[in-house]
Amino acid sequence: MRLLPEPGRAWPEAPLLFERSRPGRRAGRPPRPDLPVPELPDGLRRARPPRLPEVSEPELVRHFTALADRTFGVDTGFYPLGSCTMKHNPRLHERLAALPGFRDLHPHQEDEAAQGALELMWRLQEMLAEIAGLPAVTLQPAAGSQGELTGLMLMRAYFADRGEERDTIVTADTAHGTNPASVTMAGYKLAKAATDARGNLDVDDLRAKVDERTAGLMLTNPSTLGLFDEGIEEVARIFHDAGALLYYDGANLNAVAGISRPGDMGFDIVHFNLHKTFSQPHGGGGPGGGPVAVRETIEPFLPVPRVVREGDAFRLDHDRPKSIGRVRGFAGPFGVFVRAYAFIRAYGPALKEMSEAAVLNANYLLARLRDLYDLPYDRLCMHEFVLSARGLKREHGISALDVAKRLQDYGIHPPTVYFPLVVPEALMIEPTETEPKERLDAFVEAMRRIAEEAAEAPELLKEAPRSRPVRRVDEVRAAKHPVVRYLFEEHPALVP
Amino acid sequence: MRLLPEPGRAWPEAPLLFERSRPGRRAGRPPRPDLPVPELPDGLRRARPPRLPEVSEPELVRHFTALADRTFGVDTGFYPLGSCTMKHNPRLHERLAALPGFRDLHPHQEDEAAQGALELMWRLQEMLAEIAGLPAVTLQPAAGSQGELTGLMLMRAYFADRGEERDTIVTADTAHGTNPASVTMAGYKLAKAATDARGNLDVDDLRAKVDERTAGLMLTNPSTLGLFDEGIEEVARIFHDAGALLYYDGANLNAVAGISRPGDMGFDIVHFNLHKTFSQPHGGGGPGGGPVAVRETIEPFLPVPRVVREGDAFRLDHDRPKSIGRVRGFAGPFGVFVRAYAFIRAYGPALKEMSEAAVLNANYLLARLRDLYDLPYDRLCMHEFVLSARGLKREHGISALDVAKRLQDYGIHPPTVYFPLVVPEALMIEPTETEPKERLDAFVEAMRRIAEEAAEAPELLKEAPRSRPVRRVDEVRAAKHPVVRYLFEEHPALVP
Amino acid sequence: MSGVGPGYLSLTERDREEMLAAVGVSSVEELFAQVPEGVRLRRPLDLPPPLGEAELARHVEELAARNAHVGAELSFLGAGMYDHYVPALVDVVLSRGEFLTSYTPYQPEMSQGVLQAIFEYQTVICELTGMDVSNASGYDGTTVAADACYVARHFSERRTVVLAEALNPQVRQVVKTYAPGFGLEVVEVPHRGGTTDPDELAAAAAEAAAVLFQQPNFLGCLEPAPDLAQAAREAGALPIAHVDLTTLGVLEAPGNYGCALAVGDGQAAGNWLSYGGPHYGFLAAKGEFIRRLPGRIVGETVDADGRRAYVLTLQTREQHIRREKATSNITTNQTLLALAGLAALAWLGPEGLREVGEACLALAAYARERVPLEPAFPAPSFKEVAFRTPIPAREVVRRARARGVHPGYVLGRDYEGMDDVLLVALTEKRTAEDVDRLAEVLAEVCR
Amino acid sequence: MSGVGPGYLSLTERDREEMLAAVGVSSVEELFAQVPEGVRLRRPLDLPPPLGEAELARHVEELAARNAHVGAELSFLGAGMYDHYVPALVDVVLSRGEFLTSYTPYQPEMSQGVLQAIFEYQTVICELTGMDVSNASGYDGTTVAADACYVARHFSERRTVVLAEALNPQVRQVVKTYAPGFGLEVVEVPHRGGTTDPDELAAAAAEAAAVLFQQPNFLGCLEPAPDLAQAAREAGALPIAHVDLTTLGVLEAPGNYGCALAVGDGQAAGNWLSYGGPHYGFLAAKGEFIRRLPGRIVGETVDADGRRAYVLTLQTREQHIRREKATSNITTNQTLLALAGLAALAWLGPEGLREVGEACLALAAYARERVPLEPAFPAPSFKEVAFRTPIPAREVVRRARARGVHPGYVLGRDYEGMDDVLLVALTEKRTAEDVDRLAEVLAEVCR
Ligand SMILES: Cc1ncc(COP(=O)(O)O)c(C=O)c1O
Ligand SMILES: Cc1ncc(COP(=O)(O)O)c(C=O)c1O
Repeated sequence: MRLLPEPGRAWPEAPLLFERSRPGRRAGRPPRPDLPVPELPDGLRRARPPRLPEVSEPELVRHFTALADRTFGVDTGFYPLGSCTMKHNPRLHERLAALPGFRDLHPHQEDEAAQGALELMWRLQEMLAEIAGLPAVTLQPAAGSQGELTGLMLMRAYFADRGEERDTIVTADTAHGTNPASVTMAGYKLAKAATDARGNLDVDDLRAKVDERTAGLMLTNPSTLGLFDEGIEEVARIFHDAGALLYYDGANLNAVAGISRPGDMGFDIVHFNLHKTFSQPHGGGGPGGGPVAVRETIEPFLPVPRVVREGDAFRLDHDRPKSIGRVRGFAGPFGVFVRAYAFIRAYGPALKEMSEAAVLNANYLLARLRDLYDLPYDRLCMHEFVLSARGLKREHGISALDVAKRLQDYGIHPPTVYFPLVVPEALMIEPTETEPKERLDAFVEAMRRIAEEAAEAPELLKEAPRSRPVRRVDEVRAAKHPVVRYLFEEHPALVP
Repeated sequence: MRLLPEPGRAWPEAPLLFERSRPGRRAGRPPRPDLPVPELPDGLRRARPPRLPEVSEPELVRHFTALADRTFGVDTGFYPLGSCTMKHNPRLHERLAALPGFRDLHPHQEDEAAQGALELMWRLQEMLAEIAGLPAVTLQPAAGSQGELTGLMLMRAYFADRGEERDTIVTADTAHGTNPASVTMAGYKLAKAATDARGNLDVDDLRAKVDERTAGLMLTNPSTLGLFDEGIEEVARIFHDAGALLYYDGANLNAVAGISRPGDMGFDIVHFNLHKTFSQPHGGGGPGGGPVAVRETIEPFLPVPRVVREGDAFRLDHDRPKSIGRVRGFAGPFGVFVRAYAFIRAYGPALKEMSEAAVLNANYLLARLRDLYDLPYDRLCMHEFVLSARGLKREHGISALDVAKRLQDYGIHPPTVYFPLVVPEALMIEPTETEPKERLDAFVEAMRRIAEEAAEAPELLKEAPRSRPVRRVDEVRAAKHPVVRYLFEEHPALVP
Repeated sequence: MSGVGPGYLSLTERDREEMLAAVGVSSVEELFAQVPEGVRLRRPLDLPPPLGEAELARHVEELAARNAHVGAELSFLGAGMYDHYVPALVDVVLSRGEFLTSYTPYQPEMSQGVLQAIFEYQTVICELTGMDVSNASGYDGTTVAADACYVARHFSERRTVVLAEALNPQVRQVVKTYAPGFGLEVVEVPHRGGTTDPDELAAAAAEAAAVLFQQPNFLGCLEPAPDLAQAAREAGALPIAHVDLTTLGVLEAPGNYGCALAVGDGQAAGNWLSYGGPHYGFLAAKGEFIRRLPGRIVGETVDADGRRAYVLTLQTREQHIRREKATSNITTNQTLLALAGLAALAWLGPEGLREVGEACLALAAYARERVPLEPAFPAPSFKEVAFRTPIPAREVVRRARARGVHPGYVLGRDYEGMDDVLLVALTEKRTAEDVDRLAEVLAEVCR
Repeated sequence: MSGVGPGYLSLTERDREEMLAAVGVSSVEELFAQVPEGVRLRRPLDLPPPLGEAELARHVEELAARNAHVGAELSFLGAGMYDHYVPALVDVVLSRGEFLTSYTPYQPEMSQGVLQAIFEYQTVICELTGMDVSNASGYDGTTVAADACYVARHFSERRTVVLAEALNPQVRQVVKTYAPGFGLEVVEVPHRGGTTDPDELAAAAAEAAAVLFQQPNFLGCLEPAPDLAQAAREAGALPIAHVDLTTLGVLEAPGNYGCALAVGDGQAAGNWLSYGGPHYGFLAAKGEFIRRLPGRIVGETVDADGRRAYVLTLQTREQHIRREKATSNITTNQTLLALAGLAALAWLGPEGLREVGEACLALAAYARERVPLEPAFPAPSFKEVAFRTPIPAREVVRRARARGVHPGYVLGRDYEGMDDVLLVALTEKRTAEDVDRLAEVLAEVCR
């Protein structure tokens, strides 16, 4: 292992924990009760101990500190990763989720001894119902995609209960990958609906695809293009007239909280992404929360257990004969609920200002960037928008990826790239409501300079990034010869 | 304000909070009781509001995160800052100090409602007494230097009580600056004792300086040279024979815990540095803790309040007629006590291993570096040792400061330089017990390369550091034209 | 925009005016013109009034204070979630803003730290389970079981999965919820006196794509796991073990007795109880399954300078590339909790993990001996013991809690005829004295 | 070295052998040969046995649980330490390992972050107090008062300092402890019905180097501070104000009514109560005193490339350079706590700080009106009100605490003839309902 960096390099190498390991080192000393340890039945005892790292506590702290330093978060700077709503995460939430009354509460604790937790969940359900414009909420799903799956299972149960046979789900060609993936996992067939020139669903195309075999539509609104579907009322009519249901992918709810409610748009089932709209920190990939809100007609099918109120008491109700069953352990990711609850209580009815600021920030960026990059759909946007590097590609051979990598050199996390698929060389930009104008202006300035560099010094973009711990990473090699765990003796050396 | 860094630079600029400020922005919204606010008497109302920064919470979090990133701590890497004992700070301690029963405990709470806190302090006193080899302890002093001052006040009270007039304190020429400074603040005259060729106190010189006007000696043992005074017994005899007292500066206690106790060495008064030996995090400059242990004869003079035990109960005793009085608010920095208490309980009698490891680490470095740099006192060392860059200076014009700055480029915090004063071009190196061998080896390697660079490419050293957010800082200009606060409109621009 | 929102918002009146001007509209209202009148909410949201941070903290603290947490009573609750010690090192991971506020590392150069940590996590999971590949985490111990069935489903023509009845009831429920969508049928094999009979399992597995069993099982018993795995294999079904990471310093790794996949809930290793989540589910498999695995996988590669680097790999498995053909729909996972698990397991190391396991074994054996009740099952325990109670177990819980002791989980919640069975969990945080206290209280309340 | 020490140590047996070999000794014992036999400890330290992290946590949690903290009762304790709200932003400062584990920034290039934060702290203190220069912090509100006297001592031939009796008793005690060493005599001026009389102060100040008074004072009263400062100045003594940062969004800054120095305890602004510490003491002064100030001062300068940089400056004042001629012996200070203060004050901003002050004013006025007891002093309150109790105040406290309310501080602890005076503190964390509850309980217990 090498602990001595190249002199003058701001980013010293970070050896793997296993490379920091030395036989006989240790950090933790668990309690050792002064009691005999019984023998285990034959064949159950582990033959060889697992090769966990053997590292002292000081070096463990340094290791994780070094890894954190090599990670860029919202706390580090601007992170306009489209569709992910990378907003500020209030620190208060970490304090609250860590209160012993929550953090150390066993999920099997008797209901009467967990009233505070149950009340928090019940209140959160009520608030989410009001925001969705739908009466019943389950908090159980672990993330948006599980919310989708839950929603589709609810559709199946609903139609089965009515004795209807429907096997197809319609999604938009702009849909997030989780939508079609969920459709398959739920055992449904997929039909794709086209997007029209204004970025709305193509209503004629849609009509052709909806019939008595259609179980429902999955739609994000505003769409992944950051555009509100102006024909949403007609869309809803088409499906409802065919006896089908509408599912609202809530990933973009940050645009419309308090402004337009999915239930009022005609959706029957809605999922929320608590880690997006309601500020659960993204944690390098998770955790999340994907509560689902539904109409009365669908309420009987919601997963068990349900959090219910009886007078001043709250309890978990497992006795729901028509329920689709359980989709996750216990009543859901409670720690996430504490944060979402606190977030909504901090705004109250002013939650609308969150969406207004998010939409204003996005439109400001759009207005200042529209002349520098291609704009496939020339409209005001909602909380995010999609530009294209098509022009740079054509004229200078500079791709959306090159732009993204160069942005890193300007200390900015790149937007989402190459999504949605309907836009070539897509740059999907979502600033969120918590960014100050100066950050937006700095981003515009960076994007402007990059457009200039593309013309005048394209190699700067091709060779970017230069300011990060590593330069551009070889993804092809990673997939061709997968090394997905440390190989001990056979592992390639840190510095060849 | 500039939020956009030079592209490709790993260290973006960090504007001042005041430069991030925008009129009307705010983070916190305190509670506003629905009650009338009374008028204030004339002239008491603030005429102009203070120009505190106006910044939203997201930007405040980013600001402090950016400042943390520009700060090197023990968690970042090796920090052999001599005399400061920069050891690992167990994270558990932060958890414990933050327990509501401690963190939210009001210092005026009635004793019977603070028994847990009082018991912790009483137990800590007992443990420190055992480690010092002296019976009575006050926890009140806020840091080592206040411990020194307290010790000197105790001497004055002690002699006054005996009707003796003594006005001089002897310190070693190797003494830390706080020693002579404390002597003056306590109203004593200063006498300096010389160090002999082996790095011990020069006993003959000492004899000449001790008489009936001598109140006492202040000594660090091991000394700031990292050497244990081999003549300590004789030294103690000299002072005690003259009726004077011995004060032990405990900053270097990390070398001898469980091995040799100041009380057994003949010291009458001892201070501890809880932030050094007992792992209170140094916090960028503080807080610290400087408890003082004394002999029975001096106990009556200790500061009030004292933490005392009565049967199974504990209380604060303010009624001590002979006490020198109070040196700090309340009973001392309680949060520091929680950490020190936890640290000692984690070792128990094995505390000796802490010092053994500290001394072994230091001697290992000394053995591997002695041929690369000058070694003024050729002996085994204790927990630290002092090298000299005298040779590099003579041969290549490279100073201890140049070595220090170049070490930064190797990702290592420089040792203490130019102290102790008796060693020219001093490099004072203290690895502490928590460093693994690999870190020590990396340091040796860096020091070796630097010695080579001094000969082959001195400019690398002269121009160091290159890997930090700033290059070498102009201290002269800072002192010549002091800018010690933000000047608002008149403040020099971040980027001229 | 009145600006009454909390200090999370950063726009001043002046900012807003400048920005609206740049957009070329005169009000924020105009930006929403694209939202049809018919679907606009024309009233304020009916939500409680805003709370400043101090009031919010006080309100939520009051809610938290109304829960009896494991520090507030002497608790022996387990049954899937365990009160193991969470080392303070975990705080370093959970409190670093960079880990907290970053997301899925789509841009590897921006996220080398998280990527490397996940790679280390994958390695630790592989080592503990005896597998070749692990994903970056699933939602929890229930959903990873369903994921594993989905893997098996694509590996075999068979259309049933077998679940041991002694497998965690919540896991079985979730598998049953998912199975229809996968086109799978679920068959359950009853336990016999607390453990699963290999022959019975073999018979049921004859037509099955996979077999799921748990070690140690939900009833607190050690299964003859190697025999169960062999029975499944011989029946042509993939053996899938549901395991507890904290036992694997002592118990043999599923991969070493022939399991194809290993899954489980990581809570016991480094996560707080948190009333059931968020935690991490882990899923590991033998190499042959790598291209069928659900979720993120991090691989090691090099950068343009040949420097070691990490990156999300084999993404053609995933929804954002493969869409309806993906191996799963998962995207947001449980990375932060998985990293907490990595920290906790690295803090323990091989020695510490063995010591935790042995502490549980010793305490469970001691409880069997001290508690004045009949063990419900003969098979040896690991960290849980089921006891028969002379009065309904629910009543035992009620009375014991009144004495400050939560004696455990009532198995009758999930199993027919077990209303008089109490499942007592022992972690290394409990002491012999704690067990003595439990025995004392149970003696009192069972009179 | 048996290796039983905690996991903070990093040397393995093998490391030790290699290292001893490199040193050229055969045992660790040999390294200590320089320690004379006569002073060696030849037995193990008599300390309780080592505790692993889990046991240690449990033990210390038990100690913490035996204290009635301000969340455990409705508390109106103040008298120098106040239960103001500590924003969660402060956690970012206190939990960042780089701030936590770095030390005095002797090497500016390694510590630009801490240096800049201190520079920002100095600016905030100067703004609030109306001064030109602030140090990087002192130990607490008591020692900075002594430091201020030391500054005055070097500025004047005079050899006495005058302390208002209404100044915090602990502050007066510490000044008295330090004064002899400084060669200063202490004179005290009694309060008159809760406040200090300017003429009396002027008379006492005639021979004094400095005058210290507190605003708002320890008795909860607003002093005629500008008149006191003027009285001191006219008597040729330096006026030094002891102030509370949380009041300075509303109250005039001492520097704006002629004070030479301003000092105080920063706890109320961003530090937890923590049973008395660690907190930060602040000390600020007019420009003319800059070269006499004690402690660290950070200055702005440039680096070799002309880039803005920060550095410890004017170090010739300090002990490590000036030794016995230093302006103070302080080195380790309270930086981390001062940075917490910076975070809390930046979080509030000018508006928030004013709102905090106004909340205190409003609640104090409301308490005066609601509490069924006589205010002890006529002068207006800021955030504390002293009430006369019909029975000994100690007894009132005892009875009220039995009802879950801590009604305040017994002034008889420090002042003759005030055994029946209760000092009630109101911070913005208390509500009108809380005051109603206090009034109700006091009515009950004072019967
Ligand atoms: C539009 C859209 N739909 C669905 C999802 C899936 O949500 P989650 O990541 O919470 O599973 C996402 C986020 O990744 C998304 O952006
Ligand atoms: C030898 C020595 N004595 C005294 C002190 C002063 O201790 P403190 O910094 O805790 O005031 C120090 C530390 O700076 C020191 O190294």
